[in-house]
Amino acid sequence: MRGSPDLATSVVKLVFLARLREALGTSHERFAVAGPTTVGAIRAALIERGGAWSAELANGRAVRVAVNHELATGTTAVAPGDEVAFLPPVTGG
Amino acid sequence: MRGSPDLATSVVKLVFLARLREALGTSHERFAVAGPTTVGAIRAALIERGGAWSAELANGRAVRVAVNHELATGTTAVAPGDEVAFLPPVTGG
Amino acid sequence: MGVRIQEAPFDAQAEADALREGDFDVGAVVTFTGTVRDVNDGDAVGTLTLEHYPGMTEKALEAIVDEARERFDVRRILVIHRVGTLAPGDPIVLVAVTGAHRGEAFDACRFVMDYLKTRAPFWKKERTPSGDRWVDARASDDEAARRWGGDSSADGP
Amino acid sequence: MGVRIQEAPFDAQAEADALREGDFDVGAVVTFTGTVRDVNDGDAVGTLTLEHYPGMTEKALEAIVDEARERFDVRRILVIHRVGTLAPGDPIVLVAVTGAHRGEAFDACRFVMDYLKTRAPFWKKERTPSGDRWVDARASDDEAARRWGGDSSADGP
Repeated sequence: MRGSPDLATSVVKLVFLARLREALGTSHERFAVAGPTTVGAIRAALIERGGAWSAELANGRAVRVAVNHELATGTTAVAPGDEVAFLPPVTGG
Repeated sequence: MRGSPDLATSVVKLVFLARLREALGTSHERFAVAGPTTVGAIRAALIERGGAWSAELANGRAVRVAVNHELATGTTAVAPGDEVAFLPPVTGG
Repeated sequence: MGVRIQEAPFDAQAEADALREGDFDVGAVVTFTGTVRDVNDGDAVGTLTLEHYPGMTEKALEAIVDEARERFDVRRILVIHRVGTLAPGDPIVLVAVTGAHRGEAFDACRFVMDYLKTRAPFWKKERTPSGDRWVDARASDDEAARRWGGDSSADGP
Repeated sequence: MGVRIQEAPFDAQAEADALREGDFDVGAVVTFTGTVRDVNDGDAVGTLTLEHYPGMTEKALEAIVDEARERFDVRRILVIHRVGTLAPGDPIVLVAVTGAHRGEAFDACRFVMDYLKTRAPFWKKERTPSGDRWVDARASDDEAARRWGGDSSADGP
């Protein structure tokens, strides 16, 4: 996180659900972004962390991404202040 | 009905349900038969009575017939002692 | 599993609960409740009187349930059908099905209703402002039953 | 019509009764109740813990209900889904649909369940003798949802 006064708008909230939360060891984090970006760019940055991050989020893994509670694709735009959630395949009902 | 000692086995019980019962003015009757017969023969005899009988039971009218509680066709055998029911199209549920 | 014909109202939830009681292989419970509408074919309906053919009606319902159990992988099936005089809003019929999975339970419940509508000896008479009238059978019900691909010879000649 | 997510049990009958209350154009009430089975994929299940994504899950359920109302001629739809820890036999989810006629009510109820299974953010974790495990999504659920012919782009890349 940068120390600039527009801190609140220069981060994206990441959320990890269910199996992903357990595998990654965290339920959410504040993720710094330089400006508008995409779901794919954020996912790529997380994969670069290696370990569980690359294992769980690698392309080909059945992970869905939602931006502000709407299902998204890799090219979906993400702006500072948005909430980006990583979801395993759903199993309710 | 004949006065013979085998009275109980020389009649068929006819049953008329719902709209048919009202149109014919009777819910059931004891119908004399000479011996084994068929649904079609009984129906033809009833139609010969004319009036509501011929109007309600005429071939082409949507009437189903059951012998001893099983749906039957015109050629189904009927023996003395059987119960033959005339049913309008069903409308339950 | 069972078939009941009664004048009294039924408690659909208590019946469904009893149906799955102690059966922990059940993952799906589907119920259908048919209720009296206050309008039919454009006319206001005051009351509805349901008549059946004692003896045959029970056998017909049991045959429908047996056929559903043969066609679909379900656990238990219950059918309750009321007779007598009912008012708009009153429940007429309950079909409850339990099963391991939902697809078969939905199919079995719908199958029982479609066959009941065309094969079970019940007749409805409506009281309307213009007098009493017997309800006509619906072509749409025959179509619904035919969609299951059974024989239609039961319609007779 | 409505969507609720709650830890508490629900009374399916009271909910269904409330759904058709005062609506005398209703002739059909279809309910689906999903319950916890004591065996899954061959292993005994002790308890089941259901998790959701607050905010998104409600929106997803509302979108599913809206789509069902658009596709089918029904009166009202209710969805209640429980979260938290449940035991075998406990109800998990209720979908109740009222309508004038049974065909559309059955279709709408089944549609909501099929879409809920594949699109609503809920996750199940089972406690088994060999430890806790997250339940895997079923290919059969994807197939069930595809049968309605909707787009599958929601699956993402």
